[in-house]
Amino acid sequence: MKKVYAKEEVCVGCRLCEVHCIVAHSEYPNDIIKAFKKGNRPVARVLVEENKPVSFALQCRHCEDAPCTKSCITGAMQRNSETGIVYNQEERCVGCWTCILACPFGAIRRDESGKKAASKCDLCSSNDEVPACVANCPNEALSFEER
Amino acid sequence: MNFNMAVPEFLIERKKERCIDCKVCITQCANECHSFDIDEGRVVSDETACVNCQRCVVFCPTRALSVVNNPQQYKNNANWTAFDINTIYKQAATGGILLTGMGTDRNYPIYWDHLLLNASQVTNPSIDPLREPMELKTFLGRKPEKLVVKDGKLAEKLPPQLELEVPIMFSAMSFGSISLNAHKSLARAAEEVGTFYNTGEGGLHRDLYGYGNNTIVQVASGRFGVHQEYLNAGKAIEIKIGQGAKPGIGGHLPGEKVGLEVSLTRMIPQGSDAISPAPHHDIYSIEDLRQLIFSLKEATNYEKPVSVKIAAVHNVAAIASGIARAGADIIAIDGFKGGTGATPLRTRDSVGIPVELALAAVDSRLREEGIRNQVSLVVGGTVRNSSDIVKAIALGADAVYIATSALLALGCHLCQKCYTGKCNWGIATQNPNLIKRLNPDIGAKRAANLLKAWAHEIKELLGGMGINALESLRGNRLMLRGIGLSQKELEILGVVHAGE
Amino acid sequence: MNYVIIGNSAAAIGAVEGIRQVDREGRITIVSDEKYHTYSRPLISYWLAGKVSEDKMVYRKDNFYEVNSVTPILGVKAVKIDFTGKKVELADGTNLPFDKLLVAAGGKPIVPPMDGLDKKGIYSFIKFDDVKEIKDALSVGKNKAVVIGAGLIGLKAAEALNKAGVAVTVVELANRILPAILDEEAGVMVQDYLEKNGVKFVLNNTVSKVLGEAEVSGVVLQNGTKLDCDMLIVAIGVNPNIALVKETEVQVNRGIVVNEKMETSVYGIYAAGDVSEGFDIVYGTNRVLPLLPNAYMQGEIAGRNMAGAEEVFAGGLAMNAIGFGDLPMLTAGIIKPDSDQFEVLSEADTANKCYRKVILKDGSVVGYICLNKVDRAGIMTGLIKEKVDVSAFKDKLLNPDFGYIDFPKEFRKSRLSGGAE
Amino acid sequence: MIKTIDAKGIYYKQLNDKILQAAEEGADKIVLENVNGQRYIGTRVDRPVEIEVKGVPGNDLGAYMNGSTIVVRDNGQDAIGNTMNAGKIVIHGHAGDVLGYAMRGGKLFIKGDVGYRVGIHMKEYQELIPKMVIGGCAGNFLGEYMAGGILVILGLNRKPEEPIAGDYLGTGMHGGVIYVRGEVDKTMLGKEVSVFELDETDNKKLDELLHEYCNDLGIDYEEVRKEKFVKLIPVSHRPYGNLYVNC
Amino acid sequence: MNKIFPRIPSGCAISGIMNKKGHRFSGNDIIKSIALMHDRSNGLGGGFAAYGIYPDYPDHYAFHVFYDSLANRINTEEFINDHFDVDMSEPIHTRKVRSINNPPLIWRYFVRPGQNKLISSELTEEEYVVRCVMRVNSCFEGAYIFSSGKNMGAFKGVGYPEDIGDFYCLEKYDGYIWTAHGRFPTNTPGWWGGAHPFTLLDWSIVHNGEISSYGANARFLEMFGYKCTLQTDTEAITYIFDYLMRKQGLPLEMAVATVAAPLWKEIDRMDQDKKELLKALRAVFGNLLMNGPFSIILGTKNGIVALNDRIKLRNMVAATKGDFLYLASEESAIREVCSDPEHVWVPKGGEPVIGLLEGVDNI
Repeated sequence: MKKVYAKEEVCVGCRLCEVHCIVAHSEYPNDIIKAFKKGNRPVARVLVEENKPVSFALQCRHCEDAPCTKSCITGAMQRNSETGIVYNQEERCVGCWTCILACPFGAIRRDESGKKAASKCDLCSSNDEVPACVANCPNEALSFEER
Repeated sequence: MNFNMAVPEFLIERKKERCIDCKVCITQCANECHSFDIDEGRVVSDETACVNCQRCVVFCPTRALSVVNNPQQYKNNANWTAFDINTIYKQAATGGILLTGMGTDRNYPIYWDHLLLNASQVTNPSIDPLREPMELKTFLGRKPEKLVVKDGKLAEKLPPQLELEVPIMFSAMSFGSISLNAHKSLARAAEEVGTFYNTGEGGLHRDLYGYGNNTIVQVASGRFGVHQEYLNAGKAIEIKIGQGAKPGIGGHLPGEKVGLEVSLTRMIPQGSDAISPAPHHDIYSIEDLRQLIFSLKEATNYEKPVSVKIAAVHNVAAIASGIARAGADIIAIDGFKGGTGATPLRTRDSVGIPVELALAAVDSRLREEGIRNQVSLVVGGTVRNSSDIVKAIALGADAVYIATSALLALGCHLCQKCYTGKCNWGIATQNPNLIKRLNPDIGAKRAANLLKAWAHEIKELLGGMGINALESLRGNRLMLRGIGLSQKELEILGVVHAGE
Repeated sequence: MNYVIIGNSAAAIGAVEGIRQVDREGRITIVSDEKYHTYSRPLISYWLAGKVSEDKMVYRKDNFYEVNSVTPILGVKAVKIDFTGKKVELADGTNLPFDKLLVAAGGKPIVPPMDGLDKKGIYSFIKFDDVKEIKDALSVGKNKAVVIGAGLIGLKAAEALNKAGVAVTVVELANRILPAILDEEAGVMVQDYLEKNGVKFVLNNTVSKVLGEAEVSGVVLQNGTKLDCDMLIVAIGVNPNIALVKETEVQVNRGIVVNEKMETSVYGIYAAGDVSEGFDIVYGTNRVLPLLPNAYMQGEIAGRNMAGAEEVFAGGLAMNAIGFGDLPMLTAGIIKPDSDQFEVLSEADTANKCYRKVILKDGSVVGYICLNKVDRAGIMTGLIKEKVDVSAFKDKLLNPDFGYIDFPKEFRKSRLSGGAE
Repeated sequence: MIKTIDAKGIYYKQLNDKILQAAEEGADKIVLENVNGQRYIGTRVDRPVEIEVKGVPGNDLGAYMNGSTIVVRDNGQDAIGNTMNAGKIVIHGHAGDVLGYAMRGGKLFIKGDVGYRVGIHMKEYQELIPKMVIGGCAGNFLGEYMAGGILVILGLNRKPEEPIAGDYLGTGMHGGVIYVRGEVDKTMLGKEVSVFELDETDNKKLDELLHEYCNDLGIDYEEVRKEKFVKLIPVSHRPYGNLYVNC
Repeated sequence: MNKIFPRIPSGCAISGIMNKKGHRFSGNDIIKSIALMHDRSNGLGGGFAAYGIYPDYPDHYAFHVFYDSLANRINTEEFINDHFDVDMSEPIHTRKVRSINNPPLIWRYFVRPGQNKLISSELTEEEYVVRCVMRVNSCFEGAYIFSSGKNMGAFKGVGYPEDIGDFYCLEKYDGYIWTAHGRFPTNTPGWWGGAHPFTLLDWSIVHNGEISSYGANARFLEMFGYKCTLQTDTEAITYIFDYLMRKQGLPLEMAVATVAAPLWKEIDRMDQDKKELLKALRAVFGNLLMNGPFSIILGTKNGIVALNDRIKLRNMVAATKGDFLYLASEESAIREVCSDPEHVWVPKGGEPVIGLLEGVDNI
């Protein structure tokens, strides 16, 4: 499946991926300013790790054998067997954080902006369109591809 | 003393209603103009160190930022501009020579813009370059006086030639002055498009030996990184005598820019200054140049054309004639508006002549002497677009060198602070935090795009003139008309005025 | 192919999904003595606290059995396995023939011997029916509870009851709360937090006698202290529910003994989840690990093997995510080393209830505790599971933003270029 | 009614006056004897007459023609059927460059070889579909900029090794179809076209057209059909859509 | 006579007839042939070149000269006499034709280089003649040598070609090669020297089209002593052939491959030797590539070469019958004088049609 991959050699640490991830998952996916200034601002589902000069963005790897889905106590965390996308049905999530305990990439975050729920990359919901983080990376340090 | 008499050159304007405090600007400014004020809970800016590189402006996702010229730096004075005043404050405070980067920004005439091109109407057809063949292939190198053909075969091989698919090459910029990623970008673009990039005087990084078929290696007075393998690594060798941005003076790469990779490539100790002397100390006269040219040919088994690059100066035509006769295969002429990583301001702004006039004079002179075919002419120094190139070719150039245009393609915003090593666009820097800002994949694509776009445009212009091979434009000054030029200028350019 | 699964919780569901990854055709029958569509056991405390509604209790969606072509037989207990006849006998007298059988019968609450266990008002805290009963009790005005056991179940029960307005006292035999997953230092922090929220604790003690007539009215502790209460929750833990295989040819230890394919000593009979003794990577031996993630993974492997795949259970480890109010904690592996072969790194910020502790052995992480600051703890779980030699970046393990940035470049790149397989 | 005109030594203007006059007088067939080099034959006759040409007509034969039929018994010159709208031109010999330029409808049949830039910018418009069949071989730029219509090239009687069409075949093509009898050297193709097998609809169209062509020119249809055809169609209708960027 | 004026773009008609056995025939046919293409000219230029017309002076250079005035003639003749032995001089016979106005003085000289001057010049005889012709044409006010070959001559002027033929009484001349040109300049000072054909020594060129590469061609040629005083394409083409074939000694096909070079795409398909050769030709003589639309007929004493530009932007038809080779812009111009040719074909772009006299192996 197509996944997001980071090229740390060219990540400039600007964190625009985080900004655009927040926007894409906010109540105002087409308006950055409103996304940040109105309503609940969700957490970014991608996070930039940085220790200059090294930096890179990291998000869910959508593992085939995703430990988060197996650990999930409610069944909210699932992997779509057709698209391969691991996604969290937030309305079923109770915020127990077992998935955080299980994810070897540390790619799941606690979102307590609204209801307590695990928040993670959903590849912007499809495996066709380029996710917001990739589309908005100014230096092509993120790619969305099949490997 | 931190006190500074000069007022800031620029203002950073932050629209509060648009700023989302995402801190992207903070991450991107190597001059640390932006910071997060914890007490206020918002991002703030201080323009003192701002160089107007526009990095933060371009990166701001909400377009909340703008950097503008400070509108009222000093009391208006037609004679004393803010620029004049600031330079005096700086020199009074430090006692130093004013250093700057890139080409001159002063308002000198641009002859390209005073030349207009011809097009076909009725009496011959313009050619549609999208569908019909349109050939830009160009050979650089000495052409023999005679071609001997025996039994339908070439009896004597041609002297070595550089074969270009487009008449545009990337001009010399050294590794050191620009980053390895910048070099990689240009090398890959040259390979993709079928042309050449020039190593500049800083040697050739190991990673780039693979692009040898598209490389011109340069030998300058500092002879950095020059060795047998290096000389043989490219397709041609260029002796750099001078550079348009700083004719008559040498170069200086400060020790801070000489990190591990630069030191390995230049073959000098890490952290030491890399100084290129003003002259080659083995060339004090034209016959010495001949000696150097032939030593390089000898070292490379006479398999590579040797180019000699000079700055466009007053007697450039006579010098070029001498260089041709000294055995150079290519002469590169760098106009006085050419760029650089670092140059004394006063030299940059007041030494040399425009490349358009130099080119016309050199081409005419070589033709008068009947030796134009012995040498190829490459010109650079403010070649800004494809029509400049077409005009250069019509004036007599075989090909052009571009550098500033190439750097702009890579993201340069012409802030002219290359010499600080803090290039926010990751081009003119060796700082590991900054060099990764230029992604060579993107850089190569953009540089290649530029060449491809220009090649398309050149074809359009050629097609309009009813020409389908670039060699039919070369030196074809009938395709040019002058506008707004004096009789003397027209005479030097060898073109008639528009309307004639 | 006829698959029969005894049980309807995580291991059973894992098995169904495992079978269906390999075999889309075979018949699957699930037998459970509980009448509910598969639900999440850990959610019972959430339900009791009113945090989730009954419809959100489901572990898989309503159409799960249909989508996976499973015949559920719910509310009927499996009473016997006929190994030679290859069938399961149900309480209602019917027989279920099988080709492959999975025993995923789960655990049975441990109830220590004490006087007065015959009284009404004594509850376990394992099944949905348990909390339904408790809720009924609350609805008739009961408001004073004693919880025996300060483990995960006991504290979740205490928290839920506390939230429901019940005065709760937790009695724990050990010297600290959550003794299985926290050390003393962390235990104190959590205890302090819960006490501030109104839960009372009695440590180093246990109930010796239940008081009351027909209904519970109080308890007497080992040390003689008497506590008033109208409810007694027994939450000491569970034992494997091995009734069906006891004294059969299936080899049983504490739990059912399985091989690395989750197959019991009898061909075609598999076991998974709280009932079995699967492999523990940290301890390097088979043991009972009554945890939901573990149950699911064992079930899935068992299911795949039942359907003909050749899969090995890589092993589980103790790992727990638990939180009270806004105090989350994550722990995994060995958290309280018992010898000097272990190296312990720790950092505590008592004021903010932040505590991090990493236990290393032979250069690898074998356990950790993260209190409050829990983000990205899974990276550490991954290091434990894969036995990564962390010597090169050991000093970074406690960094507040410890992450892949701290890994050596090549290791990082190889990890990030794929997903965990 | 058949009318014969001797064109010997007559300037084209006068010749075309006579043709128009004959048509107006009701001739449905006009035979031109001794034609040599007179231009624009058939251009002015805006009605369905048949003009038979004996001799070599001049350039722009049938330019803008709108429904007449011209049969040339000899060779043709350049720019035949220029911007033709309807009608039919049959050339029994070879013909020159730029045939059927911007032809919008009608038919142009040539028995022999043709020169450069033939079928350039042929285009369809509503129900009008221009059709051209070339019996011999063609020079470079066949079907250049072609925007519609059907162009058939047969390469009959070609010498061994002689390419059926010159370089840049179909260059800039963005509509219509070219049927080529035999194989196509892909290095000679314009970059905007690709080679495909014929489908049923293609074969039907081709059959109909070739029957008429063979019938008009006395060619053995079966012989023509013996060899396999391929078709060239454009890859994109906007081949240069991405070439420009807004300034 | 003003010889320095801006270049005039023009379109045209051309025609050529040769007898391969060298049998001579009168100028009637060529006039008829070019006359048929009347509409391709506009009356501002026409001309002819004929080979084999001076059998009485086969080894003399036949100079055809235009003069503005008697004074200019005397002045120029002084130079000619000084550098050549003149064995015969006369005004060229013309007849009055209504449409031909204000002709210049037109003279003819049969000359041989003065031996002393030739020897002291250290030039070859041909180079000596060329230098002298260039000298007159560039330095002598009001004089222009428009034909300078042996046993051949150019006849040209301002008018339709058929009128020019009539004016020069060409029906009275017999030659084995005739070429003709009808000119359609878009703007002209009506200068006689500017008409085609253009000749130098034995070379003659008639040309249809416009060379977009003129500036590049001319500036290259100027490096080798050619003076492109006429600012016409035809002049430059003549010099290009002279340079490539006489000075460089390249065979005809190489000269053709230079002026109508194959496209790189085609060169890439060639075998290694040929590729290398053609690459060298383009690399070295790229400035001599003739760009833009053209069809030309090059005449020499040995035969004729017809050539189109490499992407064939101008038309050209060739035909043969018996010993005759016909070339013309339009097929009808051939049919006019040869109604039933044996073979008629349309040459491809850049593919020369070469007609050589029997027994001759190179132009």
